Amino acid sequence: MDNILEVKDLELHYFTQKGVVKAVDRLSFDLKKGETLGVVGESGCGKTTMATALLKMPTPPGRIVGGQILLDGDDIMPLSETEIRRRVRWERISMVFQGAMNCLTPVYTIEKQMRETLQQHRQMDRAEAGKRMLKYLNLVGLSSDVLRRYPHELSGGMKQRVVIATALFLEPKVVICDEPTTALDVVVQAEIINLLKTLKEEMGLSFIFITHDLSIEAEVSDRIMVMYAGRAVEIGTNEQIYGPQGSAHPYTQRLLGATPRLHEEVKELSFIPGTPPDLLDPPSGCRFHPRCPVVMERCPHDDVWVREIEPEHMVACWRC
Amino acid sequence: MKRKDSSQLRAFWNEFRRVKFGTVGLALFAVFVLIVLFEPLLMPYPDANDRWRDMTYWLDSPRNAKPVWVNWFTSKDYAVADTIEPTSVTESQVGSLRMVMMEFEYDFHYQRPPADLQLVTTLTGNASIQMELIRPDGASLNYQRATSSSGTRDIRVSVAQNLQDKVFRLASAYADPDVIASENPETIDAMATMFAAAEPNMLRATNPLEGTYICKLTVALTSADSRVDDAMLVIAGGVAGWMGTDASKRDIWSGLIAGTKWALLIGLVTSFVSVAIGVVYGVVAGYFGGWVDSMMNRIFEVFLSMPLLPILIVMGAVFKPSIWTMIIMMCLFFWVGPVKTVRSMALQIKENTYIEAAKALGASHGRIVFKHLLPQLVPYAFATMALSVPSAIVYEASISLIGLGDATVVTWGQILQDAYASGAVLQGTWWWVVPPGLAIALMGMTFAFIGFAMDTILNPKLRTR
Amino acid sequence: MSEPILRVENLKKWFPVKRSIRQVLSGERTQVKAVDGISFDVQKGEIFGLVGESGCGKTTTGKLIMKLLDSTDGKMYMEGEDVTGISGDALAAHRRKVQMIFQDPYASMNPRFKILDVLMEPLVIHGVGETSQERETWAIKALEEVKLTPPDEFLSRHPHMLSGGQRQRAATARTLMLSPSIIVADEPVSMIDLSTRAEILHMMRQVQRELGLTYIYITHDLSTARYFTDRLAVMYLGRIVEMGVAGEVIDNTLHPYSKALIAAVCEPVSGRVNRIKEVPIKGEIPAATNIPQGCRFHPRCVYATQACWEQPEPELFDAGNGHMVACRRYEEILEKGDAAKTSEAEF
Amino acid sequence: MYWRYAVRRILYAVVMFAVVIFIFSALFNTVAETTQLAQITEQVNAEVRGVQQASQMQAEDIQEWRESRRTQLIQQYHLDEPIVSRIFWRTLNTLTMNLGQSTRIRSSAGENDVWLIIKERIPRTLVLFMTAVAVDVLLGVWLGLRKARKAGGLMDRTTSIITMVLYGLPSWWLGMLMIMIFAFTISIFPSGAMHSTPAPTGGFAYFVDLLYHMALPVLALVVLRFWGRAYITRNIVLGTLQEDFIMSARARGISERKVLYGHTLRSSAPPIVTMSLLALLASFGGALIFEGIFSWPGMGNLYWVAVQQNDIPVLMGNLALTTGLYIAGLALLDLIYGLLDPRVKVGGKA
Repeated sequence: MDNILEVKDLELHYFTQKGVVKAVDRLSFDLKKGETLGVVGESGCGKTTMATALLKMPTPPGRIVGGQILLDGDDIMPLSETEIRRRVRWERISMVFQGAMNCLTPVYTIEKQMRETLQQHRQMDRAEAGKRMLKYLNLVGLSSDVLRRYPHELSGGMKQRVVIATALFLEPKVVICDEPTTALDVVVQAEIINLLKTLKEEMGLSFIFITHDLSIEAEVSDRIMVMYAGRAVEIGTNEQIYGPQGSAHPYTQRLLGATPRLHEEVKELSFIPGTPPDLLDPPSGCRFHPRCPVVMERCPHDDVWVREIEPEHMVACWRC
Repeated sequence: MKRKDSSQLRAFWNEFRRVKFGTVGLALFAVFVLIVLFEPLLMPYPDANDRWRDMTYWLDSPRNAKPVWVNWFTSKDYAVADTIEPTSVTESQVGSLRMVMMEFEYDFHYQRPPADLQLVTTLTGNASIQMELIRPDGASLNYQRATSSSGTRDIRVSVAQNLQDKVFRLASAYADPDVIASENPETIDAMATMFAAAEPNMLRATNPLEGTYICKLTVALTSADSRVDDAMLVIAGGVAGWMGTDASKRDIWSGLIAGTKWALLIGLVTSFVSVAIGVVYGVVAGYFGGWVDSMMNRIFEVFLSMPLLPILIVMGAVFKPSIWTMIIMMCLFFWVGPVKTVRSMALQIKENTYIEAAKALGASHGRIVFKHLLPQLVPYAFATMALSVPSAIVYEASISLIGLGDATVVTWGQILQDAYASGAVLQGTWWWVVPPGLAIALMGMTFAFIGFAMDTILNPKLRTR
Repeated sequence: MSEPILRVENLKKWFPVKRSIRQVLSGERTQVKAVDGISFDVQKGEIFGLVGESGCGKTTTGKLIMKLLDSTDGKMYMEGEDVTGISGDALAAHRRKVQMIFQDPYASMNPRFKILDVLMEPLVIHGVGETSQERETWAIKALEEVKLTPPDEFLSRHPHMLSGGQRQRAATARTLMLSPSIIVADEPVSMIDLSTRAEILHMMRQVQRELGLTYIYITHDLSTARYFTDRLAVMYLGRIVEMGVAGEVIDNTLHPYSKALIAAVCEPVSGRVNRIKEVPIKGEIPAATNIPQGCRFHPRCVYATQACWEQPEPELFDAGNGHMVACRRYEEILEKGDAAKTSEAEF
Repeated sequence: MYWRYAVRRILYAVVMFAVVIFIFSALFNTVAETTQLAQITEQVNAEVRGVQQASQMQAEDIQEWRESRRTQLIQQYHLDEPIVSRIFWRTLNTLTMNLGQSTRIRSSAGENDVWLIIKERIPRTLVLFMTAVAVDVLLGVWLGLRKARKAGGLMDRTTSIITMVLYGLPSWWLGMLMIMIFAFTISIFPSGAMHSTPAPTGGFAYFVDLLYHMALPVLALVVLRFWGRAYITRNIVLGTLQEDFIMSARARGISERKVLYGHTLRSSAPPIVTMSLLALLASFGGALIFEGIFSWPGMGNLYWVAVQQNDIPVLMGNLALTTGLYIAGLALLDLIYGLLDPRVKVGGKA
C-alpha cells in the first residue's frame, strides 16, 4: 500500500440560514507515505474546512455529506464519533491548527495538557509519560522547563513548537499542518519549516501542509494541490508546479505570476481581476471562468474536474 | 447623515423583530404606556392619585374586600360592591315640614352577604331622617335620627355598625329561643343575619335570602334652607373592584394603575440618566487612557465599593427624600453599572485602525469620541438601559417597603409596604400582596425581554442558530 | 542630490514601562526602546521601504512620521522645515501633507460610515471645500483615481459590502483627498488575497507616478519590498542596520542580520523541498526593554567576536554607492559568508 | 507572585474602605453631629440629676457645672473643631469601630454600644447569605453548563425565558408570598426568626433547628436568582466553547466529559466566578430586605429597626460595617480570580 491516505469525492456543506455553502466539493486526492502534500489556495477556498473534515470534526453548521476517507485502506467514514475519538484522532491523524497561540488551554500548564492527551490514548505511568513528553519536546528544540509553564509565558514560536510536539507524540501516520507559520516572523518561520522537514526525514511522517503562500509550499511540499472555491484545480509534483515548464492551470499560473520574487527584478506582477466567488451562489461550470484570462465557450456551462494530463499531474481545465 | 442613521435603525429593527420575546416585551411596554395615557379612564376612583392617603375619600368602599372575579371561581358568590341611586324621589309639604321620600331597591342574588349596607347622604340645616329597610319576605326594621345644625354635614348610617341590635331584634322574631339566649347583639354577624332566610337558625346565619331589598328613606326638612342631597345606598360588597380593597378601604386596582406611571418614570429616568452618564464616563476613561483613566477608575471604584441599597436606606432615613430626590440618589449610584463594560469596549474600539486613521487625518478628540466611539456604543447603551429599568423599580420598592417612600405619590412599593405593615401577609389578604408584586415583576419582565433581545442581537456569539 | 522631502535625524521613541514599587523606589527606569536613533532621507517621488521583523520599530517609525506619536529625541524635517515639536496649525498642516494607509483596510474604516462619509472625513476635519456637492465631486475623482469605478455605485456602500481589494482602494482614495505629498503605507497588502495583492500594488504605484507622491512603505515582506520600493532600510531592534537601493540591499547584502532575514525568505521555485535552509542566526529576538551592549545584534550574530560587544555600537556608514551598513566587520563576514554558501546541506 | 498580588489587593481594599468611610462621614456629618449633641445633652442632664441628689448644690453652681461638663464632652468628641477635622475624627472613630452609643436599640445583652449591637448580628447575616450564595452558585453553574451543552435546545430556551420572566421580580416579595403560603396557610415552615423559642440546645438539634428556619429564606432567594447565574454561565461557557483550544482539545481525542468539565469549565471559571459573585454582591442589598421580611435578626433586620426607631448611630454603624463586608467581598472575589487565572497567579499580562 503506497498511499497512507486516500480521499474520494469528499463533500462538506455548510447549512447556513442563507443557504447551503458547498465549502468542499467532490474533492479527491491521496497522500503517499513519507511525503508532504501541500494544499494551497486563497482565503475561503475550503482548505481548513477540508482539514477538519479529515478529522471528521467539521465546525457547525458544516456537515460531511459524501465521500470516502481511506486511512491506510480503512474507510473512517462509517465509524462512530467514539471510535473516531479513540482510534483515529491523534492516534492516526493529528493536526497542527491555525493560530497555535490559541490552541493551548490558557489555564493549564503545558505538562498538564500534554499528559492528558497521552493518558487519554495510552496506559502509561507518570515516569514513562514524562520521558515521552521530554523526548518530543527535545525533538522540536524545547527544553523540559516549558512543561511547568502556562501558555501565556511562552513566545509564539515556542507555542508553535509545543503544538507540533503534541501533534507528534502519539506517533500518528499523518500530520495536518494548517498555516503553521502564518503569524510568525520569517526567521522563526524558516526554523519551523526546517523542523518539519527534519521530522519528515527522521520519522517517515506524512504531512498535509496547508497555506495560502505559494512560496512556502515550494519549499515544503513534495506534491501540491491547488484549491479554488472548494474544488481542486491542479494537483502536481513540486517540479510540475514550480518547475521551469510551469504549471498547467491558468489559476495556478496567474497566482504564481502574482507572487513577488526576492532575487529577481520583476517589472510588473500579474494579477487576477475580480474577486473569489461567493460560495452561496458559485458560478456555473468551471468556477474560475469569470476570472479566467483564457476562458472558452464551454467553460461556463460544463463542470470540470481534475484529470490526469501526465503522470502525477492532475488538472481541472478544459484547455488541458 | 439622516439617511444613514435611519437605514441602520431599520436594520436593527429588522433583527429585533426576529427575536420573539423581544417583540412580546415591546408589546407589553406599549400596554404599560397605554395604561399611563388612559389612566383616568381606567381608574374607578379618579382622585386616587391625590387622595390615596385621604381616608375620607374611601369611606364608601368595603374594607378588605376580595376582587370581584373571585366569584367566578366560587360556587358561593360574594355580594358585589355597588352604589344604588334612589329609584324614586317624591317631595311633599306637610305644614311647615317638607318631606322628601326616596326609595332604593337592592337586588340581592348572592350566597354571601355584603360587608355592609350604608345609607349616605348630605344634609343641610335642620332635618330628621327616618329609614326603613324591608326584606323580600316583608320583615323590616326602622331607624330614626333627628339632627339640628345649621351647617352641611354628611350622614352615614351603617347597618353593620349602627343597627346591630335592630337586626338582632328582627331575627329574634324567628329564631330559636335557645339560639337567642346564646347570642347577643354585639357578637352576631349583623349583615349575615340581615340577609339570611327567616328560620330558627337565622341568628347563626346560614341560608341567604335572595330577592329585592327595599330601603325607604324619609327626610323631614324643618327649616326653610334645609336640603338633602346626594342620597345613595352603598353596598360594601364582599368583593369589590378588579383587585379588591385594602384594610383602609382603598381600591387596589386604582392604586396599581396610579403606580404604573411612577414605576415607568422611576425606571426610565433612572436608567436613562445613569446609563448615559456611565457610558460617557466609560468612553472618556477608555479613550483617553493614561492618568485620566487611572483617576477616573479610582473614582469609579470608590462608587463601586459602596453597597447600593444600604446607602439608599440610610440616605432615605436621613434626608427623607421626595420621589425626585430618590431618583437623583439612585442615579448617583447607578451609573457605575455600565462603566466597566463600556470602558473595555471603548478600549477595544480605540484599538481599531479607523480611530488611528481619524487621528492621522487630524480629527479632534471630540470628533473621535462623538463620531466614532459613542455611536458604536449606542446599541449597548440601550440594552443596558432596558436591563437596568427593573432594578431601579425594585430599589424604589425596597426603600418604600422599609417605609422611606415618598408619601405624596402612590407607588407599587408603597402599596406593598402598607400591606406588609398592616399584616396582610399574616391575614392572608393575598389580593393586597400579590398584585403590586406581580406588577413590578411584569414590568421587570417587559424590560428584561427587550434588553435580553437586544443583547442577543449585539452578541452574535450567543446566538445558537 | 536635491533637498530630501523628509529627513529624519537620530529619531528616538522610548515608551516607559509600568514599574513595580521596588523599581520606583530604587529609581530604576525601564523603557521599551521601540525606535532607538534612526536617521534617513526620503527623496521626493521615491518609494522608501522600511523592512524588519515584528517589534523592530518600523510601525513606530511610521507613527512618528505621521506625528501620531511624539518622539523622545531627535529631529524630523519635512521639506526642509523642522516638524519635530509642532502643534496646532502647523500640526494640522503637517497632517494634510502626510497621509497613511493601514494594514487592515476593513478595520481602518468605521463600519458605520458609508464610503462617501469615509472619503469626506478628511475634508470635514480640515474644513476643506465649501459645499457638500464640491466635496462629493472630489470624492468621485479620488475613487476614479484608484480605479474604483463606477464611483457612484461605491459611494453609498458600507465598507463590509466591499471586497478586501476594493476596501484598500477606497482607503487609498481617502489618503488622496487632501492631495498629500507623502503617504505612509503600513503593510498595505499583507491582509489582502494574493491574487489581488499585485493589483493593489500596481494601482498604488500608478497613483504615485501620476500625482508625484512619495511613499514610505512599511513591511515585513522582503519580496514585495524588493518589487515595490526604490530604496529600503532594514531595521533591527529600533535601529537601521542596512540601507540602500532595494536590489542592491537584497542581492549584495552586507549586514549579517539582513543576510539571515533574506536567507529565511521562501521562494516559489522548485528544487528546494528536501533542503534544510541555512539561516545564519541564533536565539530569539531579545526584549526591547533589554537591549544588548555593544552591537545590539551580537548575541544572535553567528560571526560575533569579542569586539562586537566590547566596542560601542557601530553607526550606519556608507560602504560605497550609498549602500549603508551598521557593521564594523562586514567585509570579513562577506568572505566567510560566501564560503558558507557553497556548503549548504543537501539530502 | 500570587501572595504579592494578594497583599496588594487586600491593602487596596483597606484603603478603599477608609475612603468610603470618609465620604460617609462627610455626607452624614450634620445628622450624626446633631444626634451626638443631643446625646451629650442627655448625658449631662442625667449626670446633673445624679449630682443634685448626691450634693446640695446651688442652682448657679449646677448651671456652671453643667456648662463646663458640656464643653468638656464637646471637646472630648472633637465637636469644637473645624468641619474637616470633625469629619476626620468621625472617620477615624468609625475605622476603629468606635461607633458611639445607640439612642434606643440595645444588644441582646442590653448594651448600647453600637459596635456590640452590630457585632452579634454579623455572623447571622453571613450564615444566611453565604448559604444562599453557595446553593445559588452550585445550581446556577450546573444548569448553565447543561444549557450551554445544548444551546438553542428546548431546555436552554425555556430556562432562558424563565430567567427573563423572573428578572425584575423582587426577591423579598417572593419571600412574603412564601411566608403567606408555607407559614400561615399550610404551616410547614416557621414564619421567621432564626431559632425556635427557646432555642434547642445541643449541637445537632441546634443546627437542624437553624436549617429549618433558614429553609424558607434560602429557598426564596435561590429560586429566583439562580436562573440568572445559569444564564451568565451559559453565555461564558458558550463563548469558551468557540475558542480554538477547545477544538484543539477535541481533536486530540480528549473525551467530551473532560473537554466540558475540564478545559471549558476551568477556562471559564475566572469570568464565571467574577460575574456570579458580582451579581451576588449586588443582591446583597436585596438579602438585607429579606431579613426584615423573615425577621432574621441580622444586619438587614437592623436597618428596619433602626429606621423605625430613627436610631441614627446604629444606622451609621450598620452602614459602615455593611460596606466593610461588601468591600471584603469584592477583595475576596479578586483573590479567587487570581487563584483561578494563571496569568495573575504566575504573572504576565493579566
